[in-house]
Amino acid sequence: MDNIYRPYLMNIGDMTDEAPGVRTFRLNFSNEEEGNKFQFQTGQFGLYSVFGAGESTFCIASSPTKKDYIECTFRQAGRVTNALRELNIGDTLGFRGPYGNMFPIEKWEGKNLVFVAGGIALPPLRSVIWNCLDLRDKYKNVTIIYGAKTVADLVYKDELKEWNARDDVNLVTTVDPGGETPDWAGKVGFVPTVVEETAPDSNDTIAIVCGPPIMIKFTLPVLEKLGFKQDKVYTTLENRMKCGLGKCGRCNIGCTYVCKEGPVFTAEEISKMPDEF
Amino acid sequence: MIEELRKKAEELLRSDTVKVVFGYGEGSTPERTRPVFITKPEDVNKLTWNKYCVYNLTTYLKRQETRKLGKPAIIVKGCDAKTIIVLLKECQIKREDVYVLGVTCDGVGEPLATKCKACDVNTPRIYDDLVGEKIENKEIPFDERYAELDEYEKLSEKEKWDFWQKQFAKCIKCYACSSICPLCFCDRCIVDKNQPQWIDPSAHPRGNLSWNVTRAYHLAGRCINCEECQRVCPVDIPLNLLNKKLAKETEKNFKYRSGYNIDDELAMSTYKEEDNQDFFK
Amino acid sequence: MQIEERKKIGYYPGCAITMGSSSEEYGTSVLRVSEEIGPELEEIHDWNCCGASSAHATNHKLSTALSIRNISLAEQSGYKEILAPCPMCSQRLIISQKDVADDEELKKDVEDAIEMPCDGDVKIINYLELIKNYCMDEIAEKKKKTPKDLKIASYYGCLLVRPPKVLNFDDPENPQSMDEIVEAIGAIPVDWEFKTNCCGGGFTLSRTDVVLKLTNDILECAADAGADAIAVACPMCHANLDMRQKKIGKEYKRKYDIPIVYISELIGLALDLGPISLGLNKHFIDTKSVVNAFA
Amino acid sequence: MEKLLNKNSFDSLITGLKKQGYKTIAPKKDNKLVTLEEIQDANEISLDHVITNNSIKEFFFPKTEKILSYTIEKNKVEMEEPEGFAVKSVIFGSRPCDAFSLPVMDKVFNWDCSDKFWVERREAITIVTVACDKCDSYCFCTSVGLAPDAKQGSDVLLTKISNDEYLVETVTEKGENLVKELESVFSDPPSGTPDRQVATVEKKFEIDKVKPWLDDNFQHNVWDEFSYKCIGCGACTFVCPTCHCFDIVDECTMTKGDRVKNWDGCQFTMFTMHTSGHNPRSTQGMRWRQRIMHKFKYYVEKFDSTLCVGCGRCSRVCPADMNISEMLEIIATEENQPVSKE
Amino acid sequence: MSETKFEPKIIAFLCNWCTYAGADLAGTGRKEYQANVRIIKLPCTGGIDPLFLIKAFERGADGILVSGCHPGDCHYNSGNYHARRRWNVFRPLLEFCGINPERIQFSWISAAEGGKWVETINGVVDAVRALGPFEGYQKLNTMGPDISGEAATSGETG
Amino acid sequence: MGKKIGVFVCHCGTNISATVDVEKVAEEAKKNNPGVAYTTTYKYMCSDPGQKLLRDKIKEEGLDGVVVAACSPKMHEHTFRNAAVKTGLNPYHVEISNLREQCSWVHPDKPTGTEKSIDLVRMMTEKTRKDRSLTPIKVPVTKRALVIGGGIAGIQAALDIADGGHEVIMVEREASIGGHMAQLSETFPTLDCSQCIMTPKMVELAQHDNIKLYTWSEIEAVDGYIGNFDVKIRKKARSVDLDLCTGCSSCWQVCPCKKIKSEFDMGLGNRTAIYIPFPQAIPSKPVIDRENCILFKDARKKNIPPNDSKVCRKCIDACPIAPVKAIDYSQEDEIVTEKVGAIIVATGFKELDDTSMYGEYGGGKYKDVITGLQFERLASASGPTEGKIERPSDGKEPEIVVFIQCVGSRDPAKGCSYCSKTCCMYTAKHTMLYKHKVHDGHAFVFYIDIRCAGKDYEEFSQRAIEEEGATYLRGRVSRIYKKGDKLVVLGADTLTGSVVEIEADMVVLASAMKAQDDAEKFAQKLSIQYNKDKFFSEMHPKLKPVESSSAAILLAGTCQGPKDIPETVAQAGAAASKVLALLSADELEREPVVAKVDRLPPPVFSTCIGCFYCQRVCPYGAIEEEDIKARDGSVIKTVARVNEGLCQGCGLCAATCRSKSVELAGFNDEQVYAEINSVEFN
Repeated sequence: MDNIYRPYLMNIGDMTDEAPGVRTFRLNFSNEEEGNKFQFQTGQFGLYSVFGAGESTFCIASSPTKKDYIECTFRQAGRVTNALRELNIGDTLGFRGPYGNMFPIEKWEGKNLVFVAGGIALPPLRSVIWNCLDLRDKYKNVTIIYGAKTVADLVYKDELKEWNARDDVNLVTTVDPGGETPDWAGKVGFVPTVVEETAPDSNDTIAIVCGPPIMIKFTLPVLEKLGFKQDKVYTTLENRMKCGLGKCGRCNIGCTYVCKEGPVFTAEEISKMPDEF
Repeated sequence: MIEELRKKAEELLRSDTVKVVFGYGEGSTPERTRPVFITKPEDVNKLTWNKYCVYNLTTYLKRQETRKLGKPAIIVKGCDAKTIIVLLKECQIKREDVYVLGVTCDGVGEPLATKCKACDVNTPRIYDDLVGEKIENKEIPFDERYAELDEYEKLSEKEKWDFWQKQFAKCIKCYACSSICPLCFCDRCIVDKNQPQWIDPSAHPRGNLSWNVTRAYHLAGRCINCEECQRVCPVDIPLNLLNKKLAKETEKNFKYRSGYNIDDELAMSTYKEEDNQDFFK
Repeated sequence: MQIEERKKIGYYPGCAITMGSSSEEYGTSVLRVSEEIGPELEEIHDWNCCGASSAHATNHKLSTALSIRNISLAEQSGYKEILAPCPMCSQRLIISQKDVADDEELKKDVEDAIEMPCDGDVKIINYLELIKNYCMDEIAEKKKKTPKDLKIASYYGCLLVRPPKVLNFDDPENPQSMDEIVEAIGAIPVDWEFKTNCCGGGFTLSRTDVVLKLTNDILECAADAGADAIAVACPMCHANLDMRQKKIGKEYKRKYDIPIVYISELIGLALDLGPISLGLNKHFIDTKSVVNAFA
Repeated sequence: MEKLLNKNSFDSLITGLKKQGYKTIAPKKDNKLVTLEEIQDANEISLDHVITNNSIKEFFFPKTEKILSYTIEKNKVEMEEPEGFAVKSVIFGSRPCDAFSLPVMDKVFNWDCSDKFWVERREAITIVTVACDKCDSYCFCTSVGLAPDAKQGSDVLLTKISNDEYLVETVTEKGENLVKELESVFSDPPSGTPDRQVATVEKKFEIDKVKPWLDDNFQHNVWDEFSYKCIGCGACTFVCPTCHCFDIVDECTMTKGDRVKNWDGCQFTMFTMHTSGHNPRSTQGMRWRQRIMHKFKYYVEKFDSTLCVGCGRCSRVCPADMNISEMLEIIATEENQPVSKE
Repeated sequence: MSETKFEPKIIAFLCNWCTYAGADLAGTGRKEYQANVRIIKLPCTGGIDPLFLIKAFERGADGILVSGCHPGDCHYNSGNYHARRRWNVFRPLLEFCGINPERIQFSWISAAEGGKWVETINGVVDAVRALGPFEGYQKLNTMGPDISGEAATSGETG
Repeated sequence: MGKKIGVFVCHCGTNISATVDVEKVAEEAKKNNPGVAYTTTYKYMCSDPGQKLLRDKIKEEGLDGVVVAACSPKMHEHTFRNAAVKTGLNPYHVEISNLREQCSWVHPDKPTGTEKSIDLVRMMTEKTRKDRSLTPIKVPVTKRALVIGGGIAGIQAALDIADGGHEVIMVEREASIGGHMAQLSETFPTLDCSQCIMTPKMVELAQHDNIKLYTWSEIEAVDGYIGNFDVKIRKKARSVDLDLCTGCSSCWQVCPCKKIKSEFDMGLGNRTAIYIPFPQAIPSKPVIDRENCILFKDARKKNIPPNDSKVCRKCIDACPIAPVKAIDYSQEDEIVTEKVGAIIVATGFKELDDTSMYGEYGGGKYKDVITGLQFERLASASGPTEGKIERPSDGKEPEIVVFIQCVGSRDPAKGCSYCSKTCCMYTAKHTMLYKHKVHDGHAFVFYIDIRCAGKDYEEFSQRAIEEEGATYLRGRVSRIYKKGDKLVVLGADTLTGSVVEIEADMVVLASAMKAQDDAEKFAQKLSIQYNKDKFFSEMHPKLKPVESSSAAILLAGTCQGPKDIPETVAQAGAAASKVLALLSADELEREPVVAKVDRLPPPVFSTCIGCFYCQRVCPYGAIEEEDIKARDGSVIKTVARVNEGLCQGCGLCAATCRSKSVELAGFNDEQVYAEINSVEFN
């Protein structure tokens, strides 16, 4: 009987610093066939562990379409993320997953997509954005609205440039008032207000929203005002999870186990949950 | 006694000097009482007083939920009143924020709790109002107060180690001992600090030893020997022996008894030139 | 004032000053004076030689055992203090006590040898200490005769004050205790330089020339300082200064006629005790001048 | 099949088990408390208690357990699976409520993927339950659909029929094999229907009234009022046979370490504390609500079985006398106050 | 740990101003002493927390030395006084739990006492060697977290 | 990127590599220690090329953590940290493993030494991984210096600092500055008169407008830290108003009591109750000796205020100053507080005058047995005998004078084992002065060894023997006793193996140079270290001779140990230059090793629970209370906050805090835990 808590051994292929305290790892499987056998869906998450420090939960930031590696982005905060910060290229860390459900991208085929992300919450959306862009023709027009506190806090700066350059993607980036630098070309304002201005027409459009709780709290009503029905709005919850397998009883909001039935939920499902997150 | 308590509680609530009364109510069995929080004058008859009121109610001064209920009147026995003195000295409460309703007591617990066998605080040493007639506090000599330790101190080193290892092995790290203790009021306890993790959270012998030793040490010169930690331990570890040993050493070396005198300095926060140093080479 | 029963302390005469010995006059004067003032002296029963002679030069353990035996005897008969007027004895007893206290092994050997325990918390005192500690007021009180301008040079010799760290009695360079006693009995203590110079001690027979030189220096210095007599508290000093004074005078062409008296004899005279009972007739240099001064 | 077991043949039972390579765990008196411990010989067994202080959960889901060990070389890591944790043993003298907790917990430990540490131990350990012949005011197994002589979860059920004879009923095939293995110890079943001395546990509340109230009373001031006296320790969750929450931490020196699964409890403040300091369940009332909801609503919705076997341990051990059956009585009886939003 | 001859492992928590300088002085004086000690430098004995000692024992130390300035000489005036008060209470607690107090030694060594440092550290090493390895604590490590189900509550003796 | 650590193992010539296999240590570090990216060994890491290697490798390898395994951090921690700063690396990522003093020098067996070194290096690499960048704390500097002691050391230091453009406050205990040097007649080796070379400096000091002089004053208390000392000075009551008095000397001429022993003349001469110590005194204004003045004694006896006693008012009457008299009996002690940035301790020495210790030399009984300084007073023109050598007993000119060396020095039996360094020279000088003044007199000197090691010193002492004809006898004097009006000196001459007996007229003892009586209490007041002879200890015998163990407190002159005037002046100059360096910066950089109470985002704000144990144990009162307020102004919780300026980094609060909410930078929890964790025992 195999041990469900046993992580894959990964080593760090590459790392890039996205913003102060935020870093992205590109992980390759130490063991080849494990790597080849490994599959995951966009929107799923995993538990990354530093041996000696512990495990921590964040999403798989790369798209399933990219085969031989997975990426993850984390901000230096607690014990495990500090330990991750101390790792160098070539070091070994553990990864358990993939867990949780996925963004139902098949259901969105033929529809417009609008991605709304705030601050450090772009990584979960990045996975699904790249997934959709790799199957670009399946979707009508794609809008990305991404805001952060300051210009320096914007993550995946080079990919933002790439998306901006593409003509089949409409990228809107904004920074909170006061966070802009002299040569900042994007918008200035909080994400909810920018969404109100630049969001595409709501019919036949799927909205995918992800950000800190206060951003979610103000963005959902705006989308509703713009006509997005609750079942057309998807989000992913980064709740505190420990085992990722529904055993440790940590991640429940009401009777929903975020690690089993989430982390991707529709706004409708969220509204039914008790206010406990 | 009960009538007097209820009358006084009702007065306090009606005159709005306090918002809530922390008292003892019937428990789920006749031999048990539980803490009750009376906010409305008409509920005062829930209060009771008998020899099963072992609970140290001052522990609710540290919890945010019960603090939000407003200025409390706390029913305290002599031993519990000592906690008030320590909490005042450690800036956790202000004297005007607490109404101390003292009760004279000649022993609680069935069979009689060990702390009551050598009790010298039948009448609380600090109170705003007293229920029950004053009993003269006896002067109990040093050895009698710490008699309970003698049999353990006589053990050989190996016997001591084996005894405590057997006890600590039972520990399940439920932290009832530190949650019940009125003087364990750190929001984030040292056990919860994981950068670095000084004390292993796991309940194996190594983690249990470092937890129990550290918990006892952090109460050195502070613990007032209310024996709640020992009462609430689900696996029945004699925790108060550790605290009593530290209290004995503090009194022997620094002539300091915790919770007896409001103005002398806390034992572990000061020093004297002539402190004992015979074990220094 | 109710006279409380007089304090008893052990008396250890030692070979030099006991009855029938060469300097017995020191012993007799001490006993005679003690009948009048100060604590009662009780001779230690069955005392033996203190090991001061050649013993301590040849066999350290033997000399220590000899001394310790005396102390144990005194201890067993209940004395808290022992008077040893002769400085050679008091020094030996004190040093043995210290050696035994410092060396566990030696203690065991000595205890085996003398078959007696030696816890050794008995205090050994010399004659000057006895007078200083117990008799100063009594002298002032019972003094009958005061000498007329009798100038006395008090000579301590070596063993009373040296080695200072062990004996720690008075100031080893400039002792005053005998001078104070001399003053107490009304004589005039002379300030002179050779209070603690060595008188040649044991070389009196083997190197008489050296002894003559040293004793001459002492006598010369005392004479220059105008002393009428020299007070001593040690049989050896007395012998060297008293016995050879004529020979010294011949050798160094200077006529000395300085009587050498024991401090106990002086006290005796002050208490108006008979000179004969004090043994003043047993000196080489006639002590008449001193006796008359007290007339 | 049915058999008879005489008290004074416990010895041969234990030695028989030992011969068969079983490790025996039985209730043992340890000054004030009776705890389930490994025993060597029969006279250590004591059965005249109401319920053991610790539950049998400890032998399937221990308070601390190595789930992985590894050695670290500069930046290379080798992992190693722990073995030998599942030891063939027999738990003799567990209570029906404890035994029933196993099938209940099987559901969560096998939900979608199986926790090998739980499953392998379940296979290795055989449960011999002794029906309760006495109970106290804390027991409320009958209120959650159980009985003092319930069979679910046990492999063999012993019921006292006289003061030193027990009726043996095998429940599962595993139980039967065990009885067959130790044929000699048992004797033929008593003829006729023996009067089984079983305690009577009065019913305190209607279980099926609980869930409907919970469904629409997420916000209710009873949660806060009832839990003022709770001091937020983990005693109730750790002694509870059906609490299965755990935490995973790493403990290591420079060169080798272990990943360890420890008991954790929803009553601790730190249980849901985010690293940022945000805590979805910041007050004790919320945590107390989570405990009740998880046992009587969420688990029922997920696995349609109540995550509580009514053993009453949590009420016995609670320092503040938070009696869970009392809470459920309040919930299940009609005259609850109307919904009051805090 | 090869079982040839037991070599005690000592951790020393030294105050930077006095004992650490005293140890340096022993160095400049080329005064040899046994190499079993590993020195951890802290600004003052007042800054040494009993938690350090527990962690040191957990990591396999057989003996611990805590040493700093003589009372009155502390560079920070009262650091060593507070430390002394702390150890006056912590040491009997460990003794009460069955840890031999000889395994933790305390001393005052000034910056001028290189010789005393050598004496003290040799004394500690010899004393702990006589006591032998600290099995009690090291067994805790071996028993470690792998006491899974079977020994959970049986509490084998130490 | 994670931490990239460079390990530099130093051979230290052969000091380390002789008993530690440095190559193996470097190699093991690279192989086993996580985070180590680069290792090397070098012969002399502290040398210029060594430091260059360090700087280059930091740049080339992009290191952000450095472990130098070499000598004690007390020697070169600053050197290597400064080297790192030059490459832009924060200095607090550089740690030192002490392989020399605490390993190679004390463990001769190579395998053991190597194994221990590997452990020591691993401990430091683990600590370095947890190092955080710290920026030095900027602290304002009070641009003033305090000089304690007005001897030549203090004067020189004060002048140098004042000339450097900074204010100096000098505190002198006696009525005038000058110290012991003013008491000397001529000074070796040039025999120029001490008054001539010193008085100009004293006058320059008095007139220097950067120097504020407190005489007849003592240090009451010193608080604060580098750059910000608060010094309480007790101005003892002088009974003379310094501003009004012109020093016209009318008062001390009429003073009736003339028989008071003058301390300045070492008891040989007398002085009046209202007096100036010596003619060239600075300030040349008198002070009333309240112990011996009749008026004060009377006031004390009658227990009335001094002003009311009418017993003797000669001095006040004689005072010409009008309208207000310069003399004021009711003057009281006054405590003045001064803020200074640095302190120079120049409190000087005390000559051994406790002759009772030497009973064999008469124990103070013989007037003609005098000490070195007393002979200086005899020989000095401004002395009691205007330079004529006269015996104190009867004023006769001594024909034979015996000088005895090492009285109280090099004599462990009398509790003083060190050599006072200057006596050989000043005794040679004394013989010359004596021969110049008493041509047919004869000088004998009993000595153990002649230690004249300075420049022109050996020639000076040979001149005393060959030209001036002093007889040097190698041996100690066993006894001195009076014979008639002669002093018989019994000694030995070990070269000829004979006993020597000299009938001398006068004996001069070359007494030892001892620390001041109150040196120990004074050191504890400033919390600086001192040795067993109560001389103040320097930070490092070779490399930091003038710095004390406390930052910004410098030592100069004989308070740090026996030395002669040239060395004292050199040290004074060195101390002054260090102070000038310190005061040159507007802001002072202080070691950022200070404590910090953690701060977290809302809703927690801080794990500190506000029990304030830390505040009670902090010796510097560096911990304050801070109310954390909600937006509406209500106080959420009161927590502790460390005042970085006052915190000295002792770590007491961190060890006392039960929830470990306060940590000491540089020795925080993670670092200490890493060190303990790295000691790989099991």
